[in-house]
Amino acid sequence: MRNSPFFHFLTLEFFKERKKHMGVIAISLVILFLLSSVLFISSSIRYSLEQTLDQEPDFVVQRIQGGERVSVPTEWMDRLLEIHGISSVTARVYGRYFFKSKEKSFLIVGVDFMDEQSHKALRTIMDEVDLREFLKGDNMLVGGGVSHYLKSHFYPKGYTFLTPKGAFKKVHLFKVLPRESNLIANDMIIVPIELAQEIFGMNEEEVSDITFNVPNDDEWANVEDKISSFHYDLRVITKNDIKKAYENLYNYKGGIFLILFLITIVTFVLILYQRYSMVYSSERRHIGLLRALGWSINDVLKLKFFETMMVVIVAYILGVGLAYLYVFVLGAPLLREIFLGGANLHNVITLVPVLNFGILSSIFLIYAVPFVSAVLIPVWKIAVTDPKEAML
Amino acid sequence: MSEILLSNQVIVYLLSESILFGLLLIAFIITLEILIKWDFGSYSEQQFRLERRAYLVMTILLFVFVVKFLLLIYFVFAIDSLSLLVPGAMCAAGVISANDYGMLLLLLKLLILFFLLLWMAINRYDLQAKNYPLFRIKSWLFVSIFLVIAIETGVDFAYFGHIDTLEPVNCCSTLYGQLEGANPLPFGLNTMILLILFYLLYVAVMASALSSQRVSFMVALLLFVFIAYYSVVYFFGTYIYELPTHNCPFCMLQKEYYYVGYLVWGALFVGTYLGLISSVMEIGLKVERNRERMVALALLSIFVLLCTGFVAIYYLRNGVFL
Amino acid sequence: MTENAIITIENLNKHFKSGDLLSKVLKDINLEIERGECIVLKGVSGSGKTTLLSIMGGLDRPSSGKVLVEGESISKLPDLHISHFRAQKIGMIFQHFNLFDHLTATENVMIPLIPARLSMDEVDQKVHSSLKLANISHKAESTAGRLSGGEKQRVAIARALVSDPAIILCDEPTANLDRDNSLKFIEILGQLHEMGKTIVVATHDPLFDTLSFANRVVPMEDGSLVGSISKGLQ
Amino acid sequence: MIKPFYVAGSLLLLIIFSIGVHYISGDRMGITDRVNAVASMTRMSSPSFSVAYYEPRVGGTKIGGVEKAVNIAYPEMMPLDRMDFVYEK
Repeated sequence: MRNSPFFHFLTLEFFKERKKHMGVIAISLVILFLLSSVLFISSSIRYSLEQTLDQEPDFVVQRIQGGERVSVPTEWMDRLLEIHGISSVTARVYGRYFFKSKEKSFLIVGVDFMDEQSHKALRTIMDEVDLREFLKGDNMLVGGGVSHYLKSHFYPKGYTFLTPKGAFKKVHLFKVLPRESNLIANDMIIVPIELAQEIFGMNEEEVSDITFNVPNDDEWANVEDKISSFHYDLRVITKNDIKKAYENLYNYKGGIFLILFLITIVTFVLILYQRYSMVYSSERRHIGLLRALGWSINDVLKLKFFETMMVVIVAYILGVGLAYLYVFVLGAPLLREIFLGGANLHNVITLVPVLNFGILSSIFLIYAVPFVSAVLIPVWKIAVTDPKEAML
Repeated sequence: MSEILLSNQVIVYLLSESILFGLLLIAFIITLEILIKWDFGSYSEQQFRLERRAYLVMTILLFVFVVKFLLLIYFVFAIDSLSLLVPGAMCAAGVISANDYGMLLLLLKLLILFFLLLWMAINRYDLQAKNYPLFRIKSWLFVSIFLVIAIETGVDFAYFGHIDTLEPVNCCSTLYGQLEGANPLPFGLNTMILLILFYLLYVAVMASALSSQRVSFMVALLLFVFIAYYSVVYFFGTYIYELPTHNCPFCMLQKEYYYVGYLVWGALFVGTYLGLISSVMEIGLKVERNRERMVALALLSIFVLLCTGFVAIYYLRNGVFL
Repeated sequence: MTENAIITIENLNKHFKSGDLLSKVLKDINLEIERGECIVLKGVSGSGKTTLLSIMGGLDRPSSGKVLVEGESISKLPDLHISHFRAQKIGMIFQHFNLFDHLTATENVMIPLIPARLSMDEVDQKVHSSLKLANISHKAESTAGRLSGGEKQRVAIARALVSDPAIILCDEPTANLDRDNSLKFIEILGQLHEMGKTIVVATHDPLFDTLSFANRVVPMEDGSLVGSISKGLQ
Repeated sequence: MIKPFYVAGSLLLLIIFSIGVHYISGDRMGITDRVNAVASMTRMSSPSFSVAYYEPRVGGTKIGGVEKAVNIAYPEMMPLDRMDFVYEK
């Protein structure tokens, strides 16, 4: 390449005529930046959520009445334990606690801190937490959003919950969960399982639902069948359902955006077509001269093709690079609100950098294919310029 | 709107395919005009205009070829990532078989790439001659390519529009696995004979190419692709996966196997394409195409070495065959 | 057709259609140019000199008739071949110099060599010797737009010579030059003639009437050749 | 190729390079581990998107009809017109 007169001329021309390309690069940059930012954010969130799937139980058993989830009696757990191939049957207690006037809600989750797994996890989340101290009184761990909300509503030390039975339950704010876990813990309140039952007005024989694992993948369908016939008001949810829900979530916001984005792309294509037709018609004499000096149509096509590719690649690298900086270094201010929403507790999440072939190639294709297609006909038109133009 | 059509990769893919189709439509109209009005001996302005427009057809086809090639890789990749949405699918095999259009689409894609490559080979030769001797052949070839691509674009939409995200599909172990007693190999071959055929045909391809036996080269090549496909799925693949029961042409495209499938299938198909094109050009048009043939032989050799290498490495590491 | 002919033109016609109006620019031209000849096409502007020159150089196509260069018809070649022909056989010198003003002299001269896929060293060497031949090496790295008219013309000559063509076609080469520079240009043209190049000059400049080394002066009028004044080969 | 072009090219390479460095050296695991630990402790990974209680937690799972406030991870229950839901098999 270094030793090729063609590339010498190409870069020379490109550089001397750089003003002509700046406009196109600028428009491309805006489009690429927007597109990449949105895709980066959505795929980063999806990545983080998919990572958590490994921690999720394989199966969840819930009880349905009138289309609503209701409490499950703990005796179901014993019946589940009788089935072969099922392990780590655990009860969960969780639910939303509403501030009716403000339409805000917390997710209260009861955790059995005696459990080995929970114990270990707690130490990963926070280095210094004295579990004995925590379990001594009515204490809670809260997510960043909850802590912020409580503080701004003058509850810096704790909160008094109103149980369905009409009693008040005062719970002391023990510690705030780290900011990095905001993606799932922002509106979460973690309390010991008995306390959660109390807040939700459940008795000790009731839990929200039951989870269990089936280590052998081949048994999944089998187990699902068996449990479904257990009880008529029972619903079984598998990990795959959750996986699919995440996939949809990602596709939903990203996909709707992409479809809206198509309109932008069409406009972009029209602008490009116009602009290149104009730029090239001013180059007619120029190209006619090249043709008169012995350049064939193929040579001019090659020149223009490389010129276009250079614009495409320069804009692509700059656009994606800028989006990377904006999303993963600066944390995507403003734009991330589209994904997080603003109706409930305000959330500030830390995005994990995610780059992969899927995103990068999607961005490239959706940008470069319309781009080059728009330029193709103007390029051809200029390439077949008659050499006699040079004589005029 | 179905969840499938909201998937980013599907949107990007369908958009690209539609744009290409639009460009091809322009090229198609020009080609029809050329076929009707072309008169090379004429000095009329119209003839010169047609000669210039033929360059537009060439430009469009070149672009379409490059993008279609990239899109094939992207398509396989997109299908692979859809396997999360389609219940039961573990890899692209399940998603491809989610409805009747999938396999047809994949075959059409491979066919279209071959014919586009052939078109470009003919075009190159045609442009270098002094009187466009092959313009009718290449124009008719393009007309047929266009019709196939029109079908392909239709099948694209039909395929992605009809993937059911509730109905479970089969995964690759059911699609390609040996069911009890049933032999998936063609002509009732067993693995041993399949392997012998595989290496024999490879030798036949090399020998006929090097001794310039054009017809037998083509025949050997076609047989080789056919046998190679089954050999990879039912024998060499198991060494890539290191699992004797894992028969699947798609799983090797995944990250777990370092995307080696793209190399394996790429070398096989591109090698075959080039080999076939060189022999079609030589038999049909009496043009020497040594360079293409040599590249084809190199790619096929890489393919065979790669396949054999997986077996050899497995044997060296574990001391046994699967 | 004599054996030594490098360009043979037979019954050449060229007309342009604008709307329903058919304007005949060249009418039934027959001309034979021998290898090493220097010919001056003389005529007022609009007499068809430039069009004839373009057709000889493969820049334009005739409406009917034959143009043979070294025995081969160029009037109906596909683009790849006619471009190759222009690059290899023809050196063009234009009325307005037609340089790329933003490039340097060296870069301008390089342009005809680019399609030939030579290495950079070969190109450098050819450009260098061509600039030297046109006596403009001292301005090799100057931007073309900053050169004077005479210097521009010499860069244009260097560019025409760089691929060592057999035929040099000049279209009104002195129209934009003062008398001094015109004479210098003619001097270089004389050198080229001595080198054995076939030269065709289309001009209405009276300076060329007394050109010592011109073999023939061919007057043109309204698209036709009207006789020719032959001076005989020297 | 000309010199300014090398400069521009190396600038672009620098951008790619610094993205690569940031990508590799970033604290990916720290963030993921913490999120995972919360999921592991609570045995649920409900993304806390800031949605109102009447909004669906997962987009597009149900179109038309009233959306219920359910946990994001758990899709709407199956339609009531399916009899196999009412009767035990």
